[in-house]
Amino acid sequence: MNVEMAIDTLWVLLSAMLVFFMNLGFASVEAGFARSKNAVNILSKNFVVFAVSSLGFLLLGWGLMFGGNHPFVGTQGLFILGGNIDESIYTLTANVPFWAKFIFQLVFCGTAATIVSGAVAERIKYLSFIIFSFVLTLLIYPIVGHWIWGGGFLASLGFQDFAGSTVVHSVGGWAALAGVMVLGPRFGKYDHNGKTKPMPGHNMPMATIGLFVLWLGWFGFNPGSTMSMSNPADVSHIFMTTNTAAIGGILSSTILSWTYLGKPELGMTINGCLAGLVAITAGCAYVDILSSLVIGAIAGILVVFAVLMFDRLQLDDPVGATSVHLVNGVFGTLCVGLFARAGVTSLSPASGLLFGGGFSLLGRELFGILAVAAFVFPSSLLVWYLIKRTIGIRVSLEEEIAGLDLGEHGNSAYPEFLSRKPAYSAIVSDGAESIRIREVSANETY
Amino acid sequence: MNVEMAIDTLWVLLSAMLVFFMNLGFASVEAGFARSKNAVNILSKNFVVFAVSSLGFLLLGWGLMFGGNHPFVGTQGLFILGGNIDESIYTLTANVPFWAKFIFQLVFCGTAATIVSGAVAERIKYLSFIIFSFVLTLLIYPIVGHWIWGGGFLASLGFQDFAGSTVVHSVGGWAALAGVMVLGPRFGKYDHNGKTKPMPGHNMPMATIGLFVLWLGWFGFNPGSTMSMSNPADVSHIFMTTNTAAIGGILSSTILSWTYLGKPELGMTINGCLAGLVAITAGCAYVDILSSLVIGAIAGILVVFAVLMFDRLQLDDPVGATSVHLVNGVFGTLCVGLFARAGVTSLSPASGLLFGGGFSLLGRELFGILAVAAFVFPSSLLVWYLIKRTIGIRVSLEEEIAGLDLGEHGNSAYPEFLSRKPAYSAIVSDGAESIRIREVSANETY
Amino acid sequence: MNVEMAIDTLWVLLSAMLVFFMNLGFASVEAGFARSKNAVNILSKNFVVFAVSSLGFLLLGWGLMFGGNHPFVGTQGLFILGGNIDESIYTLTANVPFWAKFIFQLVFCGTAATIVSGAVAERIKYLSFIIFSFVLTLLIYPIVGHWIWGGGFLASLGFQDFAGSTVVHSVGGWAALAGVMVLGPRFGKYDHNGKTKPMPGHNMPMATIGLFVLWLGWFGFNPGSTMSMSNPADVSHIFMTTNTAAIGGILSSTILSWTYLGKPELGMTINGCLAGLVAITAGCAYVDILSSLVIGAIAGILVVFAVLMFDRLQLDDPVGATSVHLVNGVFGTLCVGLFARAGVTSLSPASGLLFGGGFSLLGRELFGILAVAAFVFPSSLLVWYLIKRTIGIRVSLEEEIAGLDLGEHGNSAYPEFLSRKPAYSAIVSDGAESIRIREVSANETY
Amino acid sequence: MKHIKAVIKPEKLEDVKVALKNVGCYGVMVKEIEGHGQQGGIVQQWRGEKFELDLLPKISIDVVVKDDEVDKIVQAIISNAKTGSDKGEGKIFVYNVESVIRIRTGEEGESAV
Amino acid sequence: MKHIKAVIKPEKLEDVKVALKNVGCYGVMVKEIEGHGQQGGIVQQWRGEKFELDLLPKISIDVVVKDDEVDKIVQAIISNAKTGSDKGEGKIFVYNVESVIRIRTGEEGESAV
Amino acid sequence: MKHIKAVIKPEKLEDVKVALKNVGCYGVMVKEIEGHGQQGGIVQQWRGEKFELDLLPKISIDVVVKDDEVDKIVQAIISNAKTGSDKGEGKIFVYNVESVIRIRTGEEGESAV
Ligand SMILES: Nc1ncnc2c1ncn2[C@@H]1O[C@H](COP(=O)(O)OP(=O)(O)O)[C@@H](O)[C@H]1O
Ligand SMILES: Nc1ncnc2c1ncn2[C@@H]1O[C@H](COP(=O)(O)OP(=O)(O)O)[C@@H](O)[C@H]1O
Ligand SMILES: Nc1ncnc2c1ncn2[C@@H]1O[C@H](COP(=O)(O)OP(=O)(O)O)[C@@H](O)[C@H]1O
Repeated sequence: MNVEMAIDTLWVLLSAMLVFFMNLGFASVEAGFARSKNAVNILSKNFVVFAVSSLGFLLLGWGLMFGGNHPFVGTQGLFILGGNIDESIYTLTANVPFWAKFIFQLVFCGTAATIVSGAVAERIKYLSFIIFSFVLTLLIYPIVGHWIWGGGFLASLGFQDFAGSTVVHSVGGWAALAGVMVLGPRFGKYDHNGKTKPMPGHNMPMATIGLFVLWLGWFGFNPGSTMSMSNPADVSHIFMTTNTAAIGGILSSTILSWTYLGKPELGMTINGCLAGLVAITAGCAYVDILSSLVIGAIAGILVVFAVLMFDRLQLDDPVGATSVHLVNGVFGTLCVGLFARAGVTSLSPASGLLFGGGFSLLGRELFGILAVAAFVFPSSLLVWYLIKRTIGIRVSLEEEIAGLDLGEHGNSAYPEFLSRKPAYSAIVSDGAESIRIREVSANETY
Repeated sequence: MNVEMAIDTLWVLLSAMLVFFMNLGFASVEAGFARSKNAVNILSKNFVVFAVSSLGFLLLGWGLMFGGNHPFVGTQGLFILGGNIDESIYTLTANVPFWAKFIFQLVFCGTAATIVSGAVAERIKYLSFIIFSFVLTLLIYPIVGHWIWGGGFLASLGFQDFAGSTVVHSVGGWAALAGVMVLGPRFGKYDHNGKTKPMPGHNMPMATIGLFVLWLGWFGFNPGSTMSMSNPADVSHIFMTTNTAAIGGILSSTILSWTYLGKPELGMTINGCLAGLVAITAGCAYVDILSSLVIGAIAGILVVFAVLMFDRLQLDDPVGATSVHLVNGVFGTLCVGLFARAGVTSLSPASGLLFGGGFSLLGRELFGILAVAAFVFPSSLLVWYLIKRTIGIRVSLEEEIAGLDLGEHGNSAYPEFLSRKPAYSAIVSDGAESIRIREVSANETY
Repeated sequence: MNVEMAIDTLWVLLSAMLVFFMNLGFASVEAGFARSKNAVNILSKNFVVFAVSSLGFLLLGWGLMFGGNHPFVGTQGLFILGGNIDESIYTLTANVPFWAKFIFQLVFCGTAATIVSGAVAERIKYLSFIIFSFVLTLLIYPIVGHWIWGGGFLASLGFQDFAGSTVVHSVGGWAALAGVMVLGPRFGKYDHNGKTKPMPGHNMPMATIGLFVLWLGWFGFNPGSTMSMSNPADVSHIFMTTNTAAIGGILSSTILSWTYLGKPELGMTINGCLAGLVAITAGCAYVDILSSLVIGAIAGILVVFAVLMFDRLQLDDPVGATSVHLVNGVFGTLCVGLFARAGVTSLSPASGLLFGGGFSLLGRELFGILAVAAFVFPSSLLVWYLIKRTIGIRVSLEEEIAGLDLGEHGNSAYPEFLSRKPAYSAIVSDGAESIRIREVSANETY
Repeated sequence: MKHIKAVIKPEKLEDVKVALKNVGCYGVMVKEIEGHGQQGGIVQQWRGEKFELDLLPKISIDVVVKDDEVDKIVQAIISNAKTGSDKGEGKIFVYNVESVIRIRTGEEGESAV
Repeated sequence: MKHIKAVIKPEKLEDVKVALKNVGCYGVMVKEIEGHGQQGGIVQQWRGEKFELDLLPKISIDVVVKDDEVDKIVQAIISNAKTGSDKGEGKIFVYNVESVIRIRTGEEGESAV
Repeated sequence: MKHIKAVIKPEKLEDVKVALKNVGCYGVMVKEIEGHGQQGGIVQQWRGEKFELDLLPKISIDVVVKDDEVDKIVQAIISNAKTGSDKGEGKIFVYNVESVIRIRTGEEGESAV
């Protein structure tokens, strides 16, 4: 028995399972934060998206990401399905069998795609979402991944993103933001005075279950990104920074929600926890425990204001995915440049601004953030736009009002429960216009 | 430290936990697919069945399955509870401590019993189900298990079922089918023209949560069946075929449901995913990745037609357990004879028809399938029939209409939610007969 | 690679994740057993409590628990956040990196705090609960932990509690009982004839999901408490006793509920399973499999009577936390003195009364139980009382009637579902008094 | 015009609905209510404590019809709402309606029914 | 015969139900409604946005009784539905009923009440 | 006094509620009902089997008003409940109310409305 490989494989597969399990977490959080009439649709999206991502990553994504060390994109061994695999050409060099590496990378790719799902919820066509996810995981995500984790130009520059604040979360976040902009807000979300109409999530217990599963999954996401147990102290340290940032996010968002918004809202504290987790993802192996608490706490504050800001900008993101993943993905990556401390684990080569490393690392992080934004946001916009112009992107207003579950799936999430539709009252409370009139404007969004 | 044993034990226990966790998955899928008035009952069944299985397997099941290599049944060291255990007589020879082996086998046994639960849901007496489960795990499952995994005659013949498409899924499936036949359909499910009345599941989010948990559990079920990490590449390969078959099932069932049934129904795609997983279970260590995609995709199609077929035959299986586990358990076992490729992992000794192995393996697989069917189906029928003739098998019609939660448990799953009972309207819509009249016919089923 | 450390770390971190995941289990069971109007509050509590515990344990708790071997409290290396850590002074000596040890201990600490949450549900102020949890995990839990696991006087005496029936469960249980007494019962729970008004849990499926997660988590809790895989047979044995006690609890509580209470209530069998798990926690490494079945079965009976007894004493514990954790924490610890068998694992040094060890071990266990009770119960009473006298402990009667979700969080768990409020009818059915009159009495509790 | 309110067992809703259609009565309003009359309640238990829900689920089905259709419709309901049990079969109440207006057209009176 | 509809606070349902039984009125229909009268709404929040549910949960409890029982029953309701707060105590409405039919027996009129 | 019951589409509730307030009508009772009139049902499917929910969700909004306010209020409802579709816009029914009692004060008649 190759003992070291056995241990590393066990660890990588366990971590892959945990990250896979985050699909359940995202599905539950997103469905819980949406309205019941769209629950089946959201669940279906989160469910099919992993299938589609797996296919995309298997067909081409892996090759683009790890196929040789061209600065911008993988060019070797692109197609792995069916053929013989020459492991030596790939740039991912963990001490585990090929398919273990593949699966581990696959679940990360799937996560990026899942992030989009929540932001575009409650009005996107099922098919359009599937197509976008396929393109994202077949092309966009792998290219960025290549830059940073596959030996591309950002890796060469020394850009550091340990477990994917940028690679996974902000890629998903930029793609989501582009989708939100092309789609326009849900019908009735903002009245003509720009006032936001609250559309509370229909099932907070389900959202909370999802949160705990995500939190658990992050213990695979971050510590697992070592892809090895050869240095147990590193893994343990990363586990600890991950958890500490999460609690930082919970505590600060709870306090802020309590003092600034009046009450400690559950939805806000859930987002606070996720924000902390996203923010520590880049730096989990580079910062010390106290820093992770600080990073998490700031993230928990950022997310609250980000949610309010996106609503003010009338960028309607039903579950707060952009606030959590985009804003804190960017913030977390910057934190590497601020809080990194060389030597805090064996994986941490450089120090950030606050620990005597000067502006060098911070500059590189900033450059990476901008490079990724400059690629992912416009290319996502383009894909969304092409989808809109061809098969269409948004369900009809009738369908949106009746719910996507009926329209897209012919199903009802809870056919036996009597429900009021609080959304209805929000829809038309701003005066005398009829639905027909607004239907036009809904079609005109963007 | 015996490092190899430590690693293998860690892997076996982790896998056992994952398979154990499938109890939650089954409970959620089944309860979600049933009506709310029977939710407590289904949850209770899925909950108690693992207790009963554990007891049955501990009392006698283990011994019958692994106690020596008699061709038909284990005959040595039958009772393990309380006594001293002589490990040397058992035919399960993994490099892990006795109780780790036992637990791992136990959770598989429990899975077989859980499969039955969904098929007989919404009308079976709680006590009758408990008794059947006890017999199944005490006698029926271990005997078949012995034939295939315990050194019995099918093992000697070279029948191959790596992780249990036959041993677990089709055994559960045959037992379920027998139960469905002895029980008869739920009241009101088919009208006198033979038309099926839809009885939609009451909680699709819960069913989806269950699906993700089952999918996760399968990463213990299949890769874990190596019972060792000594060959990490094998384990990783199995992990990959498992996941790929699942996504094949999702994609094909989604497309079929969309094109053939009109919409991509969530319930159908959930069953498609499970079908892919069941179908790959036998061959996960024997086929390559592309084959696993094909197997999964066919399974996703089979399950859709199977669901429709069973309804046409008026075999009322509320959650589609027979379509998923029986049909695809059989199909998956056949696939070993078709798609196996010698050497694809170190565990794969022979090739199937499509990879140049000729009909030999296929013939053996077919023989095994028939042998198992010829034993499990009639013996289950007999047990169900005996239960029916003694303590009775079906709740009263009044209780069925009011729901088993009230009748069997005195509980209500959601006492605060107002619900319509869509079942009620289906019940009596076929004309003028009164409930009393139909009560007679309900007693006459089978 | 230090292989042994790598394996042990993997095992410890996996176990820590499983115990962490019990937060989801507790949240689901507790919220499911409560009324829908308080679901957000219970979820929030279970969610924030882990954050608060993490902070408390990080600030001071770890140091008090493991900082040197003073008999009563840790005195060295108290503050670990931010500073350099000198591992040599701590008394926890597992072969894993410092932060792995810390995390593993932290999740146990969090569990103790979570236990309290359920017992005080549906009437406690959010802030008051947070403060209590902070004190519990900063001071009370670590001190007891030091006595038993940190090299304190009970450890020296030979008191044995392998995985925490006393350290975790009865500490949480005593703290909960004190809280229940200071808080008084929920409004309307007992009428003036002392009759109990049933207040059924609003979501049994959620409670059952929680149960399965807790059961899974226990496979980290107990086997993981070896903190090492160096002896795989020990770990497997513990896994097996844990599972066997759980099924013993399910079976006996089901039978008892069926025969004694009329029907096999799901709520009772859930508590029966948890009772078996709590009871085996102390002795899981010391007793044989048959004994674990017996211990679990007795626990399943005890918990049923304990629930009835606490209601008779008008100690209102909405989820039965005291019956499960306190009663069976104590019982399970006593069982070590009764059922322990030296040598059953390599960790079991002494035999109990029933296995020829005489009264010595039993006496020590009893002493430990009393010592812990004598410290935790009064100190918790004091903390609760101080909270009551300063910021207050109980929400207003209006808020309690309308639900804590609205009052504490401004949220509603299921804003779209129409619900009846069965609680309302129970509240005022005992005659002619108006709510105002009772409001006074509610303020006068305790 | 008259308003006929029938309180029936939930399981007879479908039959009554069909019967109403057959006698030419297309507009209906259906509500889930809880009622008690002569029928006993449902016993449940929670942690060993038994309790009775004395209010049973019923369906209230309301139709507004022209004066001369009342008898026909009441008969149709009666003959389709019976389950054969001896309690809780329900009741029918008839009220006078002063006017009916169709929102879409604004038309009033019998033609709006 | 008269139809008495009382709109009350949910927490008084049990009291009113008992009181109705005490004055010999066995048949009731209970519905959950949402209403607003003079009482203010409930403030909630979602992601920092506050909103008011101006419709509050109320219980509508309906009984059909003989003409000479109306006063007694109205009194029973009034004295049991008060909570002592100054708003939202509810109202009672009385309607005329033209006929009542018991489905089980077909009998009509006061004896069917 | 009159009881006006309007059966409307759920999405118009808010408009109608506001309109009622504007014409000075503060007390309302709102119920979720299911109805069918001329509007078709919703098709769903379950495991390939299509089925129609012929009962559609509607809102019943009830107000009790003084006799001379009826017209004004009916007009307010009509002009605010229209969605512009050609079916299922709903109806308004008007009943006579014999008496109204305010529970809090016990006052009866028009002043209690
Ligand atoms: N006098 C009444 N006033 C209001 N509702 C009534 C009255 N009588 C019966 N009901 C309603 O009708 C339902 C059936 O009445 P019930 O007396 O059980 O029928 P039966 O007379 O056929 O036994 C009850 O549940 C109740 O909701
Ligand atoms: N004129 C009315 N028409 C219809 N419903 C009314 C009317 N007045 C009151 N209600 C109903 O009665 C409930 C209680 O009325 P409210 O005015 O709050 O009581 P009070 O007059 O005692 O303050 C309201 O929520 C509403 O549903
Ligand atoms: N005659 C009637 N009796 C009872 N309810 C009716 C009647 N006519 C209509 N309704 C109710 O009003 C709702 C709308 O009626 P509908 O006929 O669809 O409106 P429209 O005439 O504008 O098309 C229906 O869903 C039903 O609940």
